[in-house]
Amino acid sequence: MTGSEPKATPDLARELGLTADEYDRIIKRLGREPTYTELGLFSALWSEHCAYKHSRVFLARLPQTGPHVLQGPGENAGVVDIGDGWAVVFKIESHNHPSFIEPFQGAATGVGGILRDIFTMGARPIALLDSLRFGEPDDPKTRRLIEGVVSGISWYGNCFGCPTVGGEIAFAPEYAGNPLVNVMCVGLVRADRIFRARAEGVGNPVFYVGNKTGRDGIHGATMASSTFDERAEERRPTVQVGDPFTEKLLLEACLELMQTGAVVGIQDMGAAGLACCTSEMPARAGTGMEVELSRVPRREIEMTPYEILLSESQERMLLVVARGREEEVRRVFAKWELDAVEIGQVTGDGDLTVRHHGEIAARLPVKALAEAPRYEKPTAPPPWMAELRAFDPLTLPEPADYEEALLAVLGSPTIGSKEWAFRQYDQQVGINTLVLPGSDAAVLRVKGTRRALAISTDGNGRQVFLHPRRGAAMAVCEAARNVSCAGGRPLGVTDCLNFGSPERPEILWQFAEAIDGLAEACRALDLPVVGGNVSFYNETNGQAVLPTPIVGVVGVLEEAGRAATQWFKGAGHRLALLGPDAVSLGGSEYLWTLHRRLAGALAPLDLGLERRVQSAVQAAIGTELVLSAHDCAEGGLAVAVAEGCVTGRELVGGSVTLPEGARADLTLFGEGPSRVVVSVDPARVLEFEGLMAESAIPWCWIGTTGSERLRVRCGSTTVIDAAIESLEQAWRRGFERHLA
Amino acid sequence: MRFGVVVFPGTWSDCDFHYVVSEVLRQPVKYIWHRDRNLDDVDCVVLPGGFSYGDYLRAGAVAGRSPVVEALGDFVARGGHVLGSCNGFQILCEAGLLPGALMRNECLQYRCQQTHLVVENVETPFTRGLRVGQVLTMPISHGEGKYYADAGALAKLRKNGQIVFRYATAEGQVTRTANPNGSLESIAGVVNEEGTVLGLMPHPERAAEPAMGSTDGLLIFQSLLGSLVEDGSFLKR
Amino acid sequence: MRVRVLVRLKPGILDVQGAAVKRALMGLGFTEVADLRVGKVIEVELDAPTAAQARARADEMCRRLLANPVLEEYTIE
Amino acid sequence: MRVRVLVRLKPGILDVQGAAVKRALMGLGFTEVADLRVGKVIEVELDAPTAAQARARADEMCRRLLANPVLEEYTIE
Ligand SMILES: Nc1ncnc2c1ncn2[C@@H]1O[C@H](COP(=O)(O)OP(=O)(O)O)[C@@H](O)[C@H]1O
Ligand SMILES: [Mg+2]
Repeated sequence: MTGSEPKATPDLARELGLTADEYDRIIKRLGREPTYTELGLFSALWSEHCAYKHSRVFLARLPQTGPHVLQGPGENAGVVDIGDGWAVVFKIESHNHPSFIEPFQGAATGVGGILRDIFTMGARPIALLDSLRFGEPDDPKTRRLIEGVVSGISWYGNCFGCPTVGGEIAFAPEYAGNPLVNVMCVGLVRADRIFRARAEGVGNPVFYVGNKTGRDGIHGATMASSTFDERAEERRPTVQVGDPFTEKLLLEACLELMQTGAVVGIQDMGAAGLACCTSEMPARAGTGMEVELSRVPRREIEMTPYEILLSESQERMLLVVARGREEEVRRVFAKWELDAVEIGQVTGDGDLTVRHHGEIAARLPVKALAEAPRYEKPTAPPPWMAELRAFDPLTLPEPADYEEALLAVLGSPTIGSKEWAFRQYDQQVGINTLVLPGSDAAVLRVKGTRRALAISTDGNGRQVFLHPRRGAAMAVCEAARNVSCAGGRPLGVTDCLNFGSPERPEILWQFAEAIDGLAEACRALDLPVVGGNVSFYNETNGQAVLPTPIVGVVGVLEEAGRAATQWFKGAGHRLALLGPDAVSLGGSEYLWTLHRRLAGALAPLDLGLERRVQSAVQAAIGTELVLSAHDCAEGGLAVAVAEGCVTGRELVGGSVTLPEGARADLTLFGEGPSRVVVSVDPARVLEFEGLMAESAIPWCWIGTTGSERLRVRCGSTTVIDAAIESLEQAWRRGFERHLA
Repeated sequence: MRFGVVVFPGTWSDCDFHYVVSEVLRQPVKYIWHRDRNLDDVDCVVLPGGFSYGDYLRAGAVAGRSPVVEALGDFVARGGHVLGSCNGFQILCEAGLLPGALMRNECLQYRCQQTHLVVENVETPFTRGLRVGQVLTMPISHGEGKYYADAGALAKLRKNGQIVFRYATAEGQVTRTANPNGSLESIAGVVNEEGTVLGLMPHPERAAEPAMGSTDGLLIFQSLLGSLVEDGSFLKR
Repeated sequence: MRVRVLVRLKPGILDVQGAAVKRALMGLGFTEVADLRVGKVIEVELDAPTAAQARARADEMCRRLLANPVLEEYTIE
Repeated sequence: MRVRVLVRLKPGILDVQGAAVKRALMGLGFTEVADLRVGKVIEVELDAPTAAQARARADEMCRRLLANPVLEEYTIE
């Protein structure tokens, strides 16, 4: 069979996505021409997706270590110690392109992939969060995308049995041709029972477990090969289809087997499938591996070695098992009605040897596959940056009616309630979820301890577009601030970097700047980046997405019972605004909603102050001095206060007085970092003031909760006096009205 | 009272029920594998939520024909109690242990949300600690929870008092808008004629601790314990 | 031997999915649609000595698993 | 006029439902099942002057809504 395959040539290499230089490099490294199958291996493992060719040099700038870090980048997911013998495993992944081609299955298999990344580490997944970006929702095509993506996430997560507890959905025209589907997963593991993707121990057997292999998702380049005949149609590579039920069985079987001590190393077959596992696992361990492809369980006939190696069929894993424990593997997987087949063993020769019916289809040093080229391509700031930032939003007319303006911003699809989406997600399975979707961060208890986890994902493409470095730093701050607003102490970060083509200098500049921003903020907040994902080439016809780093932060609360939520808890509570005054309408939701403009400068970011504000909020929540805490993000202070009124189970009004001076739209809707609105029991005002004084942060009282209306004054002028029901309606319908 | 929580391939509320029974109610509990037919050492079998066998074909269809469910017939005949929640309810209907069937939600979407249930019959072991008209708060989480039975079967259910819970407003009003899935007559839970097998779509195990937002789910267990344990621990009516 | 099983909701039962598809088609301008129902088709490849026996087995499959008699009816082709 | 549309997964696409149902049938003793695939049947009642025109419209419905071209293929009967 191998004999009939096409010969490797520079042309074929190019069709498979390798450059002429890369092809030369392969020949030099091997000292010979690669076989067709070998070329396929290189093309997959040296792809941007697997090898991070264009990003690796930049990613190295991120802080990746810290006292709690048990595993940083380099494995399937990062691991952070949370005390009491427990560790939390988390990572975020994108599935943007597949979701655009087939929204339901694309999003579903995105969930499946990130779940596997978590449970290969030995952790039980306890939470999913999804960060989604779409074009404007009044376009019917976008609506279908949203419906498909949300129902795909719902189907996979619900059927598998992991709650979806948070995430975000935002809209901008730049995402119309390239929606973003990023999913984060968090799992729990005993700190001393972490598994890694390493093929240790020469002679240990290698097991293939899980679903059978089909032609799903194989690089389209196979089509170009001359082995294709009249049955080409039948062999066409196909879209990946998810099977959450099999994934659930795979989870239970893997965790059960891990308990026995038989597992030496394990990796999920994600991108580039078997090729990736059989080369990365030995590469990490400094070993080699030999496999016999005819033993791989298949669901289609006449698959070539190339196809078997590169198939991206879902719900599969590769296990390295201690020699002599094979029966245990077979027994556990048989119990869960899954295939588990010994397909090879770990070798000491440093080679990946692939046989098909005994015949060698590929034999390559695993190091060669792992040593993809790294590029540092040129970067250049886009020429339009300066002009865009120079725009002053205050040159636009002031709104005639501020109440209308508030209703419009509160009812914009980006700010409006996302209940339409998350009521389709199981939020509670596992009975850990203390704070459900709808507050700044989700909170999950850790059973058997007093602790809880607070988790949030955030990212604001507009801000990064206008100022990649500061915008990216703000994304870290915002995600961490959300965790702080739930009472959590942020412990670690995972990030998903969604950008256009890195081969364009201005995109790579955005990327490099964003990395520097992430790095600065993470250093200032002592937050190691323990894993993440880069998604380049999010562009269609030269239109790139807004540069969108999504930041996921996990934090810990010492007392689960003290978790805070964002909504007001009743009448008569004092309202305080913590943080700096400086805000800007540049890149704001207000500017977009009312004027359809994306321009202007961002507010300044003081990372030291950010840190102090977050510590103050954590301390206030930890000592139960505040009854609610909500960070000021999109929509500014006015929206933060209005959300305090309308997002809880009971509506609570409020009366707020803000300083005069700036134009009211800037005061109300200006956006800036490091700002939090809290409500305080009047009986504890003195204690609260004491804590604020100690914290050395700017803050002020801004009003009280109560009544059926939200009244906002700037100085002595009443600018908003709205019935809270009308605010609630606007917020509740803001997103949903575009769908059904 | 000894509980057994059944585990099918694809079940996911098993651990939650196990936790509530052992950690909150402090009762003995074990897992029962779906291939087991031996139910001798338990008094109450719980069929938990999840997607048994992926719920492919129809929710609960394949599990409804599994060995453990086949053994439930005898178990019930011997006086055993069965509680099926969510997927467990679907399985009981598919197996014919309860009348009716569960169809796709009328909105054609999955729904995970808090619901209120009004209690209709307090003569069953699962509800004897409750009052008629009492409102319980418990979440649902399902895509196929619309209860259906034909007119004859519904009439019989009504006549026998087999309708135990209906979806209602927080005040106990049975209204169209309080019905989250389009169930006929807002039916959320039914029992067999003897009252020893209860199926309901909501999740009592998710409403069993103050931290989870409601403890009303415990009332079902406490009723059950009161009805079988002679220590008078169950709630006074 | 190949058998085709069609499973449909019984006539009296509201087909919500069918109604939704019909509405969507009307929205796309297919106003001539008078009625629409959605069911399942299950195609089974099975070993059986005769077509009649294959049918008989398929019928048994339907009764035991493939159709829920409370909701559905089936035909074998 | 009545048209029957059958929508099935394209060959090569994993039929998770079919695989699960097949396994379940085997478990119930129907070991003769060699292959099983699950699809949708959509029965449309529509106004059309001729059978050919009804088919043509149904074909358009399939292309615009009833079948997902990335995953599914359809036949009209
Ligand atoms: N933006 C990022 N920030 C930090 N680590 C990253 C980032 N992108 C990728 N990584 C790390 O690089 C490693 C390579 O990712 P890998 O697991 O091969 O890819 P995949 O995302 O397909 O699973 C992983 O450990 C991942 O966490
Ligand atoms: Mg991975």
